Amino acid sequence: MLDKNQIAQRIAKELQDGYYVNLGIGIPTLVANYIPEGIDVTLQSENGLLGMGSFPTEENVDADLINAGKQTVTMLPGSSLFSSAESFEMIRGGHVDLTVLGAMEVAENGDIANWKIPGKMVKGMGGAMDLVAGTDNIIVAMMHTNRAGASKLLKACSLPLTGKNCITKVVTNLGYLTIENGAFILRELAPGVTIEDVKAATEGKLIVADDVKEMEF
Amino acid sequence: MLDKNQIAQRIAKELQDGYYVNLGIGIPTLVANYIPEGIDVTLQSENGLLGMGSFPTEENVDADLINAGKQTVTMLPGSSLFSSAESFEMIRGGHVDLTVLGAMEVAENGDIANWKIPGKMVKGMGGAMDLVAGTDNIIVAMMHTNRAGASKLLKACSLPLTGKNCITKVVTNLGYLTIENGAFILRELAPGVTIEDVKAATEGKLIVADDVKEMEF
Amino acid sequence: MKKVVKNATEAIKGLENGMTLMLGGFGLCGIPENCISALVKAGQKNLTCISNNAGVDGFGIGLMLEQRQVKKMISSYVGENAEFERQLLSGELEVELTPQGTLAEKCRAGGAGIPAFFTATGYGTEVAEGKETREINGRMYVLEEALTADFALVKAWKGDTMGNLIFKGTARNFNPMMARAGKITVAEVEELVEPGELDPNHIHVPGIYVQRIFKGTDYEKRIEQRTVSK
Amino acid sequence: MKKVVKNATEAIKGLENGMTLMLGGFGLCGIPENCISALVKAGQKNLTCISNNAGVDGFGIGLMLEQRQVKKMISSYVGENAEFERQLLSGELEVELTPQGTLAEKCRAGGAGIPAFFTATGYGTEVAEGKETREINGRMYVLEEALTADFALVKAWKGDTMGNLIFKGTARNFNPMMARAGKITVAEVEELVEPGELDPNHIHVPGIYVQRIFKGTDYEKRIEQRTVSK
Repeated sequence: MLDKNQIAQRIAKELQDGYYVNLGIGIPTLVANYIPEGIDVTLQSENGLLGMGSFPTEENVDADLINAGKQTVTMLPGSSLFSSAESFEMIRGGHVDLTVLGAMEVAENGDIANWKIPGKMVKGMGGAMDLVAGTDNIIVAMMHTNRAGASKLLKACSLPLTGKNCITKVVTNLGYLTIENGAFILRELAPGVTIEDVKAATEGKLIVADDVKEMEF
Repeated sequence: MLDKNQIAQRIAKELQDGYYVNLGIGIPTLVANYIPEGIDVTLQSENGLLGMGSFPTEENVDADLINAGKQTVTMLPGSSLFSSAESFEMIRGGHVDLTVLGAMEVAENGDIANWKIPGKMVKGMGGAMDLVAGTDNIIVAMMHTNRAGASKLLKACSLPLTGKNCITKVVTNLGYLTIENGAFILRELAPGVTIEDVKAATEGKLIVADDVKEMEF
Repeated sequence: MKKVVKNATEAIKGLENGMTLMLGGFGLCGIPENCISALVKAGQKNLTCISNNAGVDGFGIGLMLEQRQVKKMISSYVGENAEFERQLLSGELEVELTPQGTLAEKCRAGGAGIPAFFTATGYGTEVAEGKETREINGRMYVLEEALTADFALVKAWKGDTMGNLIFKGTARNFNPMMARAGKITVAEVEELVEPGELDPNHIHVPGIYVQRIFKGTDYEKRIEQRTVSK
Repeated sequence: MKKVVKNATEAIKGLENGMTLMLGGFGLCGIPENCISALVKAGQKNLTCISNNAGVDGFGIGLMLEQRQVKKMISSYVGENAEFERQLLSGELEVELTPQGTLAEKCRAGGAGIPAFFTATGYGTEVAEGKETREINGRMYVLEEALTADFALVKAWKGDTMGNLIFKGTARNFNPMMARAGKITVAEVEELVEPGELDPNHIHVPGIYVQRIFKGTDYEKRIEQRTVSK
C-alpha cells in the first residue's frame, strides 16, 4: 500500500521533459517534491503564474505572490505572470500537458466527481471543471476507498460531476490504473497489494492487464 | 460648401473632454488637426495604440510604431500599447466614445456601405465593421454626392453593407445632418449652401429641422 | 478628463442599493481593500457581488457579509468563510457557483462586447443545467453568457492619472477583466503617478477602461496561507 | 525542454504543402520576415494563410504570392498588393475577408479553447451570410467560429529560451493571439536571452504557447507610409 507521498512519487514518474503541469491541492501538490532528475517541468498555478517555485524564505514572503491554494510561493527564472482569463486560456485551450488532481469518485467511463457532496456545505468547484475539460492528460490521485471503506472507483459516480469522460489515469494507494473503453485497467500493483485486494476495493468494471506488474519507484 | 478640412473642423466641434476617439483614414484623420483648445482627447489606433501622437520627426521614425493607416506615428505621455484582440475588445465592447469614418453610401435608416464596390477589386473591410458595430456615437465624414454627382445619402444603400442601423450623424460638404426615425434631419447648412441645394443632393428622406442654421466654426 | 478622485468614499459615489459589483482579487490577494472599507462604511444593501471568492471572516468581502450587504455572490469558490456558510444555509444569501475559468471568461466577454461564447467546461455537470449545449467539431460545449457590472472595483499596483494600470505578482488575477467589464470602473492603486511614468509596453489595463482612480492607503494585504521554506 | 532552434529553416521543419498557417503582423509591421524567407526558399505549396494583410509586392507575404505558394488568404484587408489582385481575379487565389476585430477574436478563441462566440460585428452584412444569428438582450449577433493553425509564425522583439515573448510598439498586433493558436508556434525574435532576463510581469506571451524559438537576422522592417513632421 502506498502512502500519500508514494502516490505522488509514482505520479511524478509520468512527468516528461518540457511538460507544463497543473497540480491540484492535496496529494497532487506533493508531486512537485519528486520531479525526476534531468526532467524539466514548469508548474502552472491557475491564479496567474507559470513557473512556480518553492515556498519563500521568511524574508521573501510576498502577499502579492501566492498559488492557487493561497499559499505564499516564489518565482523561478523564466516565470511569467498573467491574468485569470489568460490562465484559463492556457488550461481550456489545451496548452497544459498534464493535470493532477484529487477526486471523491471516478467512474469506469472516465467521469469524475470532486467538488460537491449533497447535504454538505458547498465550497465551489474553483478551477477543477476547467482543468478536467481542458487537459487531455489527467491523472487522478486519491485513496482507492473512502473513510467508510467504500470504493471510489465506481460503475457510475453518485456525486455531482466535475466532468464527463475525461479521466484516463488513476493512481491510488493500491495501484496504477488506466480507464479505457468503459473499464478500469489495472496496470501496476502497489507493493504488498494483491490483485484480489484491488478487485475487492473496486466497484466499477475492473480488467487486470496481462502484463500487470509491481510498481517501481 | 465645405472642403475636406472644414468638414474635419466641424466634426472636431463634437469632441468632448475625455473622449476616446477612433479616426478612420481620409477626412476623419484630419479631425486630429482641429481638436479644440482645452479639450483632452485620446486617439485610438486599432492596430494597438491608445494615445496616438503626431508624425515623428525624421530622426524618430520607428518602423515598429505605425497607425492603422500604416503611417509612422509617435506616442504621448500616458499612451498604452496592446494586441489587436485587446484593441477590438475596446471597440466592440463600446469603450470608444466616438468613431469618425468615411462612407460611400449612408441610408435614411442608418445603414452604411463603405468597403466594397461590386465589380471592382475588393480590398477588404479592415476594422470598419467592428467600429460601426461597436461604437454608439459614429460620425460619417464624406462628400454629399459622388464624383458622378449622385447622392450618397440614400433611401437604401445599393452597395454591400458595412453595418446596419448604426449611423446617427453625417457631416458632408453641404451640411450637418442627423439620422432619426428613418430620415435625415438637416441641422446645419454649410456657408453658402441653401436648403434647396441639400434637398437636390439628398435621395433619402430629408427633414429640415425647425431650427436649422448656418454652421459655425 | 479628470479621473483622479480623493479616496474610496468619493470613488464609489453613485454606487447604490441593489447594484451589481465586480470585485477583483483571488482569495485575499489583490482585493480592493479601500473600496471594500468604504462600502462597509456607506452600507449599501442587496448587492450582487461578482468575485472569485467571498473573503474570509473579518476581512475582504467577509466584512460586507457581516453587515448583510450582499444579496447574491457569483463566485467559483467560497469555502473560507463561516459567516458566508451561515447566511447561505439560513437562506439570507444566494450563491451562483461558476467554474473559475468560465467566470474569468464571462467577465472578459462582458468588457469585450462578446455577449455569449461556447466552452467545454461544465458540460455534463449541473453547471450546464438549463443552458444551451451543442456539438462543435465532435465535442460537446455549453453556451455561457457575458457578465457586466454597474461598478467594477479593482486594485492595481501602479496607476497613472489617465487610468493606465499595472499589477504586481499574482495580484493581477481577476482585476484586468473586471476593469474592462464595469460600467464605472474604480481603480485603487498603491502608487499613483503622472502620465508618461509608466512604460506604454508594460501597461496591463489601458486607461480607456478606468473611470475613477485613487491612491489607496493602509494596505493590510492579509496572507491566508503563510507557507515558508528554510 | 529544447525550444531553441538554429534558424528559420530549422524552425519550419514539418511545415508541409496544404497546411494552414497564421502569420503575425499588421501591414509590414511585426511580420516574421525570417520565416517568410525560409518558406519562400522551401517552396511549400497550397498553403492557407491567416494574416491580417497579404504583404506588398516584393515583401512579406507578397514574396510567397509571387511563388504561387498560397491557395487561400484569410485576412481583413488585402489592398496593397497588385500580384494578389491578379491571382484573385484569375481564380488562382481564394480569399476569405473577415472583419479585423472578428479575425483577432477568432484567433484568440482558437488558442483559448472557445470554439465559437457571438459578435455584433458584421450582422446584416455579407459577412453574416450562412452563419447563425440570434438576438441576445435585444440586439442581433452573429456566431463566429475559432481559428487554429498547423503552424503559427510570429515575430517578437525579445524572447527567452523558454519561449517567453515581449513585443515592441505596434509590432505586437496579431502576434500574441496567433502565438496561442498554433499547433506548432514558431517565434523569431530580435534578441534571444536566458530565462530570468525578462521581467515576468512584462511578458506578453508566456512560453507555454511557443514550441520553437530562434534569433532572427537581417530585419529589413520596411515602412509602408513613411510620414514625418518637422
